Amino acid sequence: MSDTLLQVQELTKYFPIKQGVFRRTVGHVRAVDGVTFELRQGQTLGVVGESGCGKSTMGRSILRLIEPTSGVVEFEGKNVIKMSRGQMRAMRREMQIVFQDPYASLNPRFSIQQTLMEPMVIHGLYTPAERAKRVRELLERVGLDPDYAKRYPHEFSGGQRQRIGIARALAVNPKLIMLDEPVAALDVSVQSQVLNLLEDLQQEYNLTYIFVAHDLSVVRHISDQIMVLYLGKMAELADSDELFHDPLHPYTRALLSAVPIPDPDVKRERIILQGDLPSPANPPTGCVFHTRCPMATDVCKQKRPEWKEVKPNHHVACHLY
Amino acid sequence: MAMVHTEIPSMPPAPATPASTNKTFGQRLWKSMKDFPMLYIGAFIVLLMVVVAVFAPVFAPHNPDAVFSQGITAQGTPVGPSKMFPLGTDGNGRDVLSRIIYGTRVSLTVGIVSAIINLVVGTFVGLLAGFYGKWVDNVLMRVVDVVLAFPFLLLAMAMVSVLGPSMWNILLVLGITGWGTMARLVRGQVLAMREYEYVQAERALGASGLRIMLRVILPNLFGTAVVFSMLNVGNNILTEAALSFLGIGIQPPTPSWGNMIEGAMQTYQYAPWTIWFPGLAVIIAVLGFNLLGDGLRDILDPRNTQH
Amino acid sequence: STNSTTPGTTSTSAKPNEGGQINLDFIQNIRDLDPALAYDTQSGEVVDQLYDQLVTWAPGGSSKVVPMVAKSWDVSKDGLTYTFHLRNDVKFWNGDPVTAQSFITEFYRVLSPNMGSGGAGFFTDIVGAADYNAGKSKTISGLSASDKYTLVIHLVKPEPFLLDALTMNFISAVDPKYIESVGNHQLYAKNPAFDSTKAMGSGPFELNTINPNQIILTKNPNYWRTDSYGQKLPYLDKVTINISTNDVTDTEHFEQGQTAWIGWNFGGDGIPSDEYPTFMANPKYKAMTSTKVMNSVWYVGMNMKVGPTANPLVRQAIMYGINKKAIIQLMNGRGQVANQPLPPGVPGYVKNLPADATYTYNPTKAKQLLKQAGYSTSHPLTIDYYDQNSPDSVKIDTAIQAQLAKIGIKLNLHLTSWATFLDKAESGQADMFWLGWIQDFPDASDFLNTLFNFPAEGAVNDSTNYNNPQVNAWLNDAEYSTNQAQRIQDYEKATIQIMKDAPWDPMYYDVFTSAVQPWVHGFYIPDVQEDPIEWVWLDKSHIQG
Amino acid sequence: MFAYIVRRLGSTLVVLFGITIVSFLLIYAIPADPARIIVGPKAPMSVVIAVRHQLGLDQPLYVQYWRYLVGLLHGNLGTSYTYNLPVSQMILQRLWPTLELALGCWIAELIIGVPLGIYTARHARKLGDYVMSILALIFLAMPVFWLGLILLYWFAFKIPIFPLGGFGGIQYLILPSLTYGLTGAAFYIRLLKSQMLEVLSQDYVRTARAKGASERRVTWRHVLRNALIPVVTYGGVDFSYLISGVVLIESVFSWNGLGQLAYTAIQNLDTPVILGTVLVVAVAVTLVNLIVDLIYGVIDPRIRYE
Amino acid sequence: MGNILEVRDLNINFQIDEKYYSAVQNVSFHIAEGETLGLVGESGCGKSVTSLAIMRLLQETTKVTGTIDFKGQNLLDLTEPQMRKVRGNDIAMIFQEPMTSLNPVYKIGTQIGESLLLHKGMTVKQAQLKAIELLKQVGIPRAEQIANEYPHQLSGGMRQRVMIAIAMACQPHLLIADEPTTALDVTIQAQILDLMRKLTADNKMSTLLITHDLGVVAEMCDRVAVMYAGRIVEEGPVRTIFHNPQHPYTIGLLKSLPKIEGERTRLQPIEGNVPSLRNMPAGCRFAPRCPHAMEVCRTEDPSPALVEDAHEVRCWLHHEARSEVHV
Ligand SMILES: Nc1ncnc2c1ncn2[C@@H]1O[C@H](COP(=O)(O)OP(=O)(O)OP(=O)(O)O)[C@@H](O)[C@H]1O
Ligand SMILES: Nc1ncnc2c1ncn2[C@@H]1O[C@H](COP(=O)(O)OP(=O)(O)OP(=O)(O)O)[C@@H](O)[C@H]1O
Ligand SMILES: [Mg+2]
Ligand SMILES: [Mg+2]
Ligand code: NI
Repeated sequence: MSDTLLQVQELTKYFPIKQGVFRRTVGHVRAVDGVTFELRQGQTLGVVGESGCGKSTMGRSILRLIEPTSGVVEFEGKNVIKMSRGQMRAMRREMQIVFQDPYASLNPRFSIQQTLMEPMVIHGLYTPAERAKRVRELLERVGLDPDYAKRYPHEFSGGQRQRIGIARALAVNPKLIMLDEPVAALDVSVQSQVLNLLEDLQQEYNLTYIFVAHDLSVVRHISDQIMVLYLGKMAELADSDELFHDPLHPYTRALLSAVPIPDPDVKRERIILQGDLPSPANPPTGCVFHTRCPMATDVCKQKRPEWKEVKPNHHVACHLY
Repeated sequence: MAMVHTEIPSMPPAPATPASTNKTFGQRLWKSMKDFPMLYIGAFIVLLMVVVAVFAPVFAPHNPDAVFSQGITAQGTPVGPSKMFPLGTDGNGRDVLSRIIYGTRVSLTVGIVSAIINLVVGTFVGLLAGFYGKWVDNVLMRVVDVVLAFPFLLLAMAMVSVLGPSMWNILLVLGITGWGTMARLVRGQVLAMREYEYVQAERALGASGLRIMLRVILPNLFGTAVVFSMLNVGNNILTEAALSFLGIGIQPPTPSWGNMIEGAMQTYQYAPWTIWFPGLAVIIAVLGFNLLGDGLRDILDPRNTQH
Repeated sequence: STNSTTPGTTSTSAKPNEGGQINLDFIQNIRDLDPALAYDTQSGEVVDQLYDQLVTWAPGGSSKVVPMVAKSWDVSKDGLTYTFHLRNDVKFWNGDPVTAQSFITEFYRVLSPNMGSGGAGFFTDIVGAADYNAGKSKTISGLSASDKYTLVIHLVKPEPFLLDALTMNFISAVDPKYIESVGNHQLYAKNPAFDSTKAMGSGPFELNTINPNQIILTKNPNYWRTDSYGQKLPYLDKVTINISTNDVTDTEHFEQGQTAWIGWNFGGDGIPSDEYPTFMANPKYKAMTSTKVMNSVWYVGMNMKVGPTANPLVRQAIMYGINKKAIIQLMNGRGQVANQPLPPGVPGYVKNLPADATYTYNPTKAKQLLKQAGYSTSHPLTIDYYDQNSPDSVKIDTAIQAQLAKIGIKLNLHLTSWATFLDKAESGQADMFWLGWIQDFPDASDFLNTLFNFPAEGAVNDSTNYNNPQVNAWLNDAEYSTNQAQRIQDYEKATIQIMKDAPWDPMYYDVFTSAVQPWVHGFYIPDVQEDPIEWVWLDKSHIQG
Repeated sequence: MFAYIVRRLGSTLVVLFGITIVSFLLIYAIPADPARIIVGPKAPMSVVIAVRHQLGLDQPLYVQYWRYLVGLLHGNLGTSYTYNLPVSQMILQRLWPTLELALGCWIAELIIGVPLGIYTARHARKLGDYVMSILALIFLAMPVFWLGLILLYWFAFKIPIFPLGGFGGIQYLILPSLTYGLTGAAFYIRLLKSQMLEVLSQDYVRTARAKGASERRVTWRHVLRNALIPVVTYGGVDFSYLISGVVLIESVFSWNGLGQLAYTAIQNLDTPVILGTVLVVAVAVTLVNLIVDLIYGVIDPRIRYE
Repeated sequence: MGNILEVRDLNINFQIDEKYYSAVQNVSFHIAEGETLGLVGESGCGKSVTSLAIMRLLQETTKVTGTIDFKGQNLLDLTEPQMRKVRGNDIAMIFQEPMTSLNPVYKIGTQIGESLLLHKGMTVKQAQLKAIELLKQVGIPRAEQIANEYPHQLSGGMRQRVMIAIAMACQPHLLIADEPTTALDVTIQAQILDLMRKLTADNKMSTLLITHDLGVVAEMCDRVAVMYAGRIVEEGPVRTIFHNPQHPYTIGLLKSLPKIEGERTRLQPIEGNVPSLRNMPAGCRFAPRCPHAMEVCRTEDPSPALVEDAHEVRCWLHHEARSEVHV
């Protein structure tokens, strides 16, 4: 499609495991393994999966905050992975990130004004006077009092801090924002405030989001497309409504059924998975899910399932299809 | 003693800037004094010493180097405390009080300047090692290992006998031997800090490594640096005294508490004041800096400040 | 010739008791038990107990050479040939006899170019010794044994102080067989025979134990020497030497009665200066002490070639500017004001120096001289002053510094380790320095020829670069003359001239103080630096207790 | 674990190599001549030159260093210039006294520090805590040799309870150990106190209380073991520091250990001895650190050596 | 059914700088035998503090008043040794953080066995065997082996199972679970909730389940108490609370949740933030964020009002609607 903003192919990140006298690499943590997707401008891709399945690593690899092991990340047709340092630094104006922990993601020594000016200073945008003006604009935009600019992060609540983090990402007018569990640390009532803000900003600036979370209801709420990761591999990728309506992968199904629903009258059949997530350093053979899959057959133990488009725009990696 | 061991909690990302309350400055000071009495006692001692050092000529009753014929008995022994010599004289017939007062200058200078050298070198090495990692880290940390494994006093002794014992050489020795711990501390913190989300955020904004180091990481090392340095000043004062005791300290006739104790080794049997008073001066000074360092550590520890 | 006060204990003429043991503290580790290498006070003290020499000093603290292993000797008229007749009843501890060869072996060892013996310099006038020492020949033709118990030494030039030199430990009787048996360790090429912890001598005591903390000597039951009562030496059964470097506690040990005496085992001062005043203030302890002016001199050296001291006016100003009495007072009075390089105990000492060779404390005159030399408050004089960094010398250095500051001279003190200091001084680069000279034997040549003869052959002790051809001539004459009166005249002339030229400001002659427990007898302060342990005996009560 | 030890030993070698280079350069820089020191001030120049040649001191620095290194690889630390003994023998003779002294000091620190650390933690912010902490700080500020002299003067001379220094039985060890124990305990008190307070606020302590464990049981079983972990680390650093640091009280208490050996060697420019002691102390320090790290693994099951 | 626990007028005040701050104010609730009471509310509203007060595990300087009747005895009157007999024996507790709630230096078996040693007078051996049995009960495979492992060798889910085993060890009558699944993934959460349901049913235990996940409450609880800023604002049977919430805060909370089913609509957040302990608003603590706030809300504190059977609300809106004020 012509308005494809981001195309990721076979993105892989292995963390080496070093052991022995000479610290030789004896294996790898396969944190992200062959992630492929396409994202159009103005869309939101939700990424879900259990803790440790590689969501953050994927997001950071796309932004090259972590150097990926292999793969292609094309942003507006240019391969980000191949860029030089200088090019990359300029590129960062286009792609921004918002972090999970609103307490750790703001430099405690920078005032809000400094925090928000920092991106402008780095990229040499605007005159100093304009910058101050822009800080006020940004604060207003994310729903904070512009007079707060002189304050320091510890004087704000979690929700307010998360707004500041979002404002910082917006400061350079990016096209893509990677949101790494932006509401996970927030209370329910505040979480919805931030989600609404994100939706409004997306509309206003035609932003593209990659939204990482493990709260399925939140992901469903905000995403156009959802990717389910399991042990660094893609299990399923589909449009949001489609995925919730007709989950194909047994893992997706289990995941969906496990979410407690805030209604005492809704009783659903629950698929309870046995055991824990296997270690990504030593993933099971064949289909990585077969150890916990209620429908596993012999082939699942041996063969890695292919990535199939079972329905239009609905991909899955499972031998059942 | 010349110990380089200073345990310092790694400072958490959030500094403990006391939340602005409606109290007046005086009220807050009083409360803070009640919460951290040690800190203020330490600060008072240090301040007092600085004043004494700066205005030494005003406080000292005599020229510290002057040899008084009344200052020595016919048997060649020092004279005890008297009106003229409030703390007695030393083995050369010089006024102990005046020498202690002037010694403050030396001890403070040695303590502080060498602590600053430790701080700068340690921070620099730790920062580079922690931030760049890989082989830079490897090489620098091996150097730190050498510095830390090197028997410090022997090194100091060897260096001073090479260079001759002058104040600047003592400074140099203390400066180049004492930074290992600081480098390790800083490296550890930088390693942790590198992963902090706000540092990652800075990278995501496209900041260069240098900018991240200087603008983001460095200021956050401040707490560690201050605490380490305060305790280190105390350590270095003790080390200077130790080197003097071993006969390789500050060059006479310049008085330092260390070389006063060394001189007193000759006389303390029959003139105990010659060893008591410089010893007490060292204790008070080191105590002051330790209290200050400990207090700062407490006050910088967010667990101790509620807001 | 000494003004030693008679030690109260030696005057008792009672017959010595045999047996008993004593403890001594040493304030330093001993370096080496090899007589060829033992040149420091501490090592000498022990080596002296283990080995015998050809001749020795008469007991009681005199400077008279008396027979030891050599029962007699003849000197040829020209003073070039010495024939020693050795006793035939002297045996090593292992029973081997002491013969002329025992000494020849030792001469070879001392003079060996591989040995690095500090004693080599005293014996290079033996025929062939210089070549051997330089590695140019394999034998020393001047040494021979005409029979088993007769040793003959031929000299190139007459050496009037040869007998004095032979009293030193260097030429001790060593057992060639033993050396061979323990030899060839090749631990260290410089010493092919011993390592520093082994010994095989014929001396009064045998080596029992040696480690860094302790040395234990036990009586050699077969020792050949006897006292005037015909009683066999030594009297003591055992001597335990504890090495403990803190002299304060060592003195306290003595005060607690645990050690027998404080003597040379405490180094050059005897009673350590940190305890001296309290010690002397207590009548009980004061009664145990005796003192003696030593044949040694402490001085401020002033460089004749390098730095501002090259100007004679500056040197003289310094000499008028230093108050020697005040400095001795700082040393608790343990010194006698010096006015010339030679101590009063050495022949050649000038009793009445002429006025132009005498400098008394006179700051006014000093200032005047400085002004004459072109220095003033606007053009102050700064001199680099070197010394080793030891507590006592620092005290003196600072005192000198303070005194000279009064007449407008600023001293920059450079106090370093002994090694560093020596290097600076010996290379003749120190403008001004503090140093002492302690005799090897009471002969003026040991002072004047070594310290002022330029260029004294191979020696490096003329640290002031003093070079006066006239003085050189007198000194060379005196060194090899057999005419004792002539020699003394030469030395006196040289001394006066040296004082006129003022390369030194002689400060004081050491007064040595020792302290001995009342139950210890037979102890005296000898001229040379070893305590006479073999003459020591104890009260009966102490032998049993 | 094995690989870990091997790797640690490997890095120790690198460190030791670094130390030999530094020491060698330093000693070479000393403007004095060991040969002259060996033969004494009265020997003629020819003897000095001969000795200099004997010792290879007239060779260029890198040749000397290379020779030293080759000797070292053969386990040969050389021979002392002044004492004419194999350096290894001299060091061996003095290694135990120094280790004994260091150990004595260390144990004294622990005996004083650990109980007081527990006491102050249990009585935090009460009078006992304040008094102990202040006392500890005052002792910490004392120059150790100064305290040593004063203790020696009072408890060995004025009131002769202990011997006046020297090396021997346990009674010789008490005063020097006490000297270090008093000055060094403060670190343990502070560290243990802060660690115990820290552990007291941990979730698992709450778990223990929720099980109905008594305050005593909580302190001794749950808190102390965890709080001791960093104390062990510090203890290791401290002990290895003591090995080289006791030189200060070795001279006060006339203790013929490595420190004294090095001190006199430096005065005498006895290069092989200086290098030897520096190396041995460095080896001891790194070994102690390694041992501590291994002990660490015993008391803290979370540590794995990779 | 009798009430196993009855909390009345619980007030908890923390001492900070010699001043007292009220973290929990006039909280009353009860748990019947075999019942599960859900305590929900935002972070910092006082849920954990309430549970710790029941266990009497708050530090000494904290002022706790009111009554906590457990099986008819006021726990606040017990001496410390008496209370110790209750802890872990009659009342057990599970905490939020499975990662840090186990002592890192002791083996799993030892830690489970500890309460058995303390309360059941077992020998170490017996306790060990019982621990293995308990591990099997909480569904841990290879129980014998795991009993000999250390906490760091287990995953989060396993550790939480171990915590449950510890809690179950003495078969307590009341289990207090403070956010037992918050730190876990949904699939693991499902496992743990399943296990807890099974165990409480088997042992006829009463449970105080603290959480901020309304989904968990809906699934697990019989009755719910909603807390806001140190007060219980609404309490009632679970169905009533979800289908007929009366307090504006409860209503807002439910509306602000994104849904996993049904239509995706814009969320309706509660504006503003939770007040902090030091700046509690006067009157109704929710007033500053309440869309219906009236004058009286800002000055006076509403008392609980019974809106229907067993459904209490603490809101001025309901005082006007109904005149009978429940005391
Ligand atoms: N720097 C690293 N070195 C080695 N392994 C790593 C590193 N960073 C992440 N991993 C591993 O990679 C895997 C994926 O981690 P990642 O942080 O991407 O997970 P996540 O899905 O974001 O989890 P969470 O929901 O907990 O944030 C994990 O097993 C993690 O242990
Ligand atoms: N020891 C304490 N000292 C002072 N204040 C405390 C203490 N413990 C808790 N508080 C305060 O009491 C209030 C209630 O805390 P509590 O831990 O009960 O919240 P919570 O509802 O459990 O929150 P969460 O969902 O985050 O666990 C908070 O404002 C908290 O800051
Ligand atoms: Mg993540
Ligand atoms: Mg809680
Ligand atoms: Ni005489």
